[in-house]
Amino acid sequence: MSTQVKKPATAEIDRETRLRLYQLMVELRDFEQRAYELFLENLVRGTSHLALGQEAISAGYAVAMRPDDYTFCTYRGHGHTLARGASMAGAFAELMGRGNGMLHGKGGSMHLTDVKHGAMGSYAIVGAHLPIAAGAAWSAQVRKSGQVAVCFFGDGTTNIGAFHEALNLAVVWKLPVVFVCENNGYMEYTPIESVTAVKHPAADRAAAYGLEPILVDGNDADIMYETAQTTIAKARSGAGPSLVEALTYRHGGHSRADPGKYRPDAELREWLAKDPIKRYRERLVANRVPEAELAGIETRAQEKVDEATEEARNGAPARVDAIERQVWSDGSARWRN
Amino acid sequence: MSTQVKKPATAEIDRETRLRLYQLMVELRDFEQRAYELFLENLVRGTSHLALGQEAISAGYAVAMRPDDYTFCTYRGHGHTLARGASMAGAFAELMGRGNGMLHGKGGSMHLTDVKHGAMGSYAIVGAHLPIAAGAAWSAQVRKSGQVAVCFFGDGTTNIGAFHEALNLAVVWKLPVVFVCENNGYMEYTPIESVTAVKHPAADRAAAYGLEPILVDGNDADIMYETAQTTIAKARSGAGPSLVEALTYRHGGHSRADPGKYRPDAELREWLAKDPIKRYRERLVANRVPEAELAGIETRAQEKVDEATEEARNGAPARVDAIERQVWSDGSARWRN
Amino acid sequence: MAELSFREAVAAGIAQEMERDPLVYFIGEDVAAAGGVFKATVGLFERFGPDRVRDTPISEQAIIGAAMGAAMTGLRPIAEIMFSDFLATCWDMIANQIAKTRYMTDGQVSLPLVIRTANGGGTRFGAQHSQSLENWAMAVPGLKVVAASNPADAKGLLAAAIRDPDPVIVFEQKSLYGIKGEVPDGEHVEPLGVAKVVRDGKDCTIVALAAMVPKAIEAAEQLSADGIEATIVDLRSLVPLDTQTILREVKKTGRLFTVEENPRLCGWGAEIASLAADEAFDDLDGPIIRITTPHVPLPAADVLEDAAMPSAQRIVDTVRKSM
Amino acid sequence: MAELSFREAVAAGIAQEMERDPLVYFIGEDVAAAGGVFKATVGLFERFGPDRVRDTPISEQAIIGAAMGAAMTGLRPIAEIMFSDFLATCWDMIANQIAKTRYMTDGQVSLPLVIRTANGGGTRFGAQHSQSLENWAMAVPGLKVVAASNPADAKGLLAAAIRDPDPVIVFEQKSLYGIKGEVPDGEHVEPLGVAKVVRDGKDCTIVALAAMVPKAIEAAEQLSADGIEATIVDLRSLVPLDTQTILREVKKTGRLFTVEENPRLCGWGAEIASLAADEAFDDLDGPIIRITTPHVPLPAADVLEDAAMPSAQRIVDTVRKSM
Ligand SMILES: Cc1ncc(C[n+]2csc(CCOP(=O)(O)OP(=O)(O)O)c2C)c(N)n1
Ligand SMILES: Cc1ncc(C[n+]2csc(CCOP(=O)(O)OP(=O)(O)O)c2C)c(N)n1
Ligand SMILES: [Mg+2]
Ligand SMILES: [Mg+2]
Repeated sequence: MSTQVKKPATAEIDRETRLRLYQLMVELRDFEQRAYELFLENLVRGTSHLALGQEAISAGYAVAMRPDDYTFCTYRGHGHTLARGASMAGAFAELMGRGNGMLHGKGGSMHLTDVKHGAMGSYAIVGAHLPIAAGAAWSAQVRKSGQVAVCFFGDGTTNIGAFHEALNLAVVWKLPVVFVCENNGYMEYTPIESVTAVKHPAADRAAAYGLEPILVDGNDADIMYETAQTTIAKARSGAGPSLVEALTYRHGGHSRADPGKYRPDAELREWLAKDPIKRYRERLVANRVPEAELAGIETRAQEKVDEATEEARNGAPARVDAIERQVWSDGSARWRN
Repeated sequence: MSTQVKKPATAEIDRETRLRLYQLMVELRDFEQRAYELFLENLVRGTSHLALGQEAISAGYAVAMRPDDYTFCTYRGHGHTLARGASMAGAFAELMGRGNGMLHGKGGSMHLTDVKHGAMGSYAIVGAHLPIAAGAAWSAQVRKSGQVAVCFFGDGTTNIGAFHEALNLAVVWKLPVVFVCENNGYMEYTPIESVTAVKHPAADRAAAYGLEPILVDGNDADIMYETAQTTIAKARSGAGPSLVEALTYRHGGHSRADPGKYRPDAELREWLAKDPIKRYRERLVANRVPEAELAGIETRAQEKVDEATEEARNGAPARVDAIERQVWSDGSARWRN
Repeated sequence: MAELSFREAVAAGIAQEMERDPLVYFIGEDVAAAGGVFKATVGLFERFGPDRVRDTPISEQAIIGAAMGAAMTGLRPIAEIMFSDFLATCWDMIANQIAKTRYMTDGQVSLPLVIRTANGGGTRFGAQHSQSLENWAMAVPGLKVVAASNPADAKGLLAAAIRDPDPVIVFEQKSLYGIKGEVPDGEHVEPLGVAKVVRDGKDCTIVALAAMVPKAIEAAEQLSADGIEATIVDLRSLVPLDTQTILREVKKTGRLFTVEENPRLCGWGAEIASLAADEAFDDLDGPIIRITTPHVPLPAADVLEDAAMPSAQRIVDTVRKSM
Repeated sequence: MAELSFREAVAAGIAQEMERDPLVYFIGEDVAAAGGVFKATVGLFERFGPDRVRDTPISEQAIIGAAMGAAMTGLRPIAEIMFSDFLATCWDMIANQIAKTRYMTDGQVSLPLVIRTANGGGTRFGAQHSQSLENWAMAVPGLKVVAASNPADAKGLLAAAIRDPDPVIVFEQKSLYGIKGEVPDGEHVEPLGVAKVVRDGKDCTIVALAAMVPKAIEAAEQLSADGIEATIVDLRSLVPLDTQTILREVKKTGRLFTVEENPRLCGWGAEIASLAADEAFDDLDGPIIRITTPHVPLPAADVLEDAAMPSAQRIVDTVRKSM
């Protein structure tokens, strides 16, 4: 297999969009850093999976999406959910098991969802959300709404059956869905290449669904933005799904419990050097964006995260009566009369 | 996609092997015909799925296999099971729900199994047996037994998740297993191309597992035998799995209840003309095998089927006490003390 | 009233709702031009066209996942899983995704969808095509579970399931597809969660579901000849469960029997028995007895299958012996 | 006797059997060099090497299918499914293939395999990573089902499961992995299908499993202060089920309570209740009461999760109120 990493001829991306991309990446980064600090403070309940280092993908897509498009993501979904406009305070509070959490404490870090912003859920069982995203796209198709579903998942997810079923169905039904594989090189603690029959777990399988292989640098916000634009436009035009493989790396371990020691030092160093935010900042500066403007973005992001943290911290614990609520649409949990 | 049907340079296949292939195909054909007649006589309990027209595949592989190799097949598995040497009477009796059935009436037509002949079971839920066959191959690998597992399944099966998981695992672990897709053009009543993203449901996906596409004429016994030889030899040598797509056609409907009316007349005619047994007979005659020798094979096959039918008919109904037997290895069905 | 077979009633129920609500869509394997392998959806494709009645690949996870994604974004999908046994191939989608998402998002997501599936034994299909799996679904919080015993309910409960704002699994007993019965003309909807007393007797209460209801009725006629009068409750819905009707009838007669097609352990009857042993304890006059398939996979041969599943005779013998 | 944590006892059980029998192989996700995400298999890779301790892709169907194929051809595989919730992704393999194949082939195929899986709540993982699913397995004929409440049993029951000639699902309660206890030195094997009376009391019988056993014991101490003496039965095995011990203890005390971590409907306690309501009916002095998680998916936040799962306090309150 010799699928090549695509370097799309970087079309002109306007200044405003670029600053928006930068701002979003910085916000997501700061959010995740803060989440980590809160964990160290012992304020985060349950597990959490940070996407530090993977921000270019969530930002690139979110900026290219229409407000009514759908995002489906995984337990590693803080960034994807926030990028659609969900409340940071709601996310922090959910991590902390508070009543003012986005899900009132009922979901936790792995299930952040904000339907009114098109964030259709974070799914914690590998592969499940690919068919579900296809279903949302089917709905958009028959409702002729012009909406597109974008579905993010990891490299490890390409080896589960649901991946295969979803890709095939999406192509056969020509659904407006974009599947984005965030290849960060690892499942939990196991390198993806040790358990995968091909080198590029998504791109090398595109042809199995009659799709063109799309392998891109997932740490380059411009490339991600352009890839998002073309794949979303294709879906919106009725030309069917795409499967994108974005190469990236998580700076930390798989989850809060994992120091990530299984990763070779050199590899980690190499990828830290390719940090999408650092690179993008340098590019912006090289493109004559004034330092002060970037610093302003950075300060505002910190402030936003600080405020959100404060709001979350002030929340009361989740309300115990929520336990027997919202199993059913009538708000109840009644299984008997 | 433009995977081409392979025409392997037909190496010399010796006369004896060819007669064995012919004999086996005729026996399987006669068995299935008889099964159909017994159904019309209202003697077959439950459903049954005949493989009339697909005999070259089962015969080609069975003749190439070592006696201790493993066969895994589907509900359309009479032929594959018998080809390994299982008792015809046992098979007929199982279809008839008799106590002298191969499974004493407990499995029925869809589950024919004869472990002592390497027929490791007929599986009736689409896709399930692909991972199981991989498991048998894993066992052979670590036991260093030199055995190979051959797993037969239909075109429709390529769209289910278990297919994907099994193929990937088999390649990653380099297992001695051969996956053989019998592409007969249909799921139950639905044409495979209407629900599949690629033209050749197995061959066009081989590359997704780092495998070479192998697309062959499944109605040519010589080609199937040669394909079996190469793929089994590859597996046995430690070079890992193969994925074969054999093009074929079932002469009848999906199951006993199905007259197969959804198939265009012309298509049916075309494939009946490509009947593997008719073609092979002509080739043998052209290769100077005397008519009388072939007629002798045909007569003996009929006699074998007649005798087996008689034996099956004479069986008593399944024994009711078998119901509470063989849930567990101690022979019992006890869940309590 | 028209006389319809159970399978015709199923098609009629779907047609009624597709006619009424343009957001109802129907997908499954071989369901469109072929009309379903049990011929329970004949005519829908012709009537509603290839957009609303669609064939799928053999991809149960994709079928159910697609239904879920569609339901959360505005459609009211019906997905067919050909045999209930195949629910196992998409159980994650059903038990972990569909059942839990509304709850985990504290009500942000609604999932008005229906999964229809052919269930149960008696057709000599063997252990992988004959299970009665209502208890699998009942055990999962977040799923409603329905099973009809006659054509009128087949239509009415299915229609209600399609209108219901929550996910409902509708089990259709294969052994009932051919039976005929009167189905009310015009729009017909039966509420979910209401059991029906189909026979009134003072001596014992027999609770049954789907194909076990006609068997219980047959048994009750025989018992009546012996002077034992049985009340029969047709559960119709396992979730929501009509505990009021069950408890009322058990208290009246003082005796409870369940007739379950499923193998014994953790069958729905266990739940009913535990309910009665708690909330009707003081009114019980004798042991609660469950009549089930033994705890074995279902064998294929006709004589074996018939002997394994609860029969009218077994019900009669069991009740008689213990009264 | 050595003091081991539950997770160490699991690793010790696997090591003991891999040492004894070269046909025992172990596969799963992140189980080899990483030692498992719950660190319950630390050291096995180093000791037995990459052939016998193998990482798999995230392919639960392939993992379980591979275990089945290997078991039917001479190995004794152990497969890990990381969280029991993921059993749903390979439920067809377990419930339809593994459970039924011996029966359908009338004994031609033997399946000596073990599926180990981390089960249950209390770790704030949310509804898709916290279920107690023993009842899913109990409901399927052909599966043996085991769950330990302490390190000694974790080792002994696992060892027995590995030696058992039939498929066994071993549920390991996540909330117990950290607890410590004495484990007998040397070879340690506990028979399957034998419940244990861990406390003897004359007033009522509390039947519990896995993490609910320590909670029941804690409750019993409190009840004792009030003058209520409870017998506690640690089930240990759901299939085979030690009905003799259960019925004997229920008959002695006349009262039965179950403590189940699972949501209510069709939990294993329903089966126990129906058993007692049938076979111990004449000895019952009061209603059978089940203490379970309410019939909801498990919420994530600590306060919610703690309030949803049965606690010692809830057991005390329930028993006290009804005695
Ligand atoms: C079906 C299933 N199997 C296993 C797991 C446990 N698990 C959670 S995340 C993970 C690794 C996923 O890797 P990848 O898809 O590459 O995503 P990443 O975490 O790297 O973003 C695993 C094995 C799961 N959640 N679901
Ligand atoms: C998981 C699952 N879904 C659906 C079915 C019902 N079914 C039985 S055979 C069949 C068609 C299979 O087609 P193919 O794989 O091409 O095999 P063929 O019957 O043509 O040999 C279907 C849909 C099943 N048995 N299992
Ligand atoms: Mg990854
Ligand atoms: Mg086919």
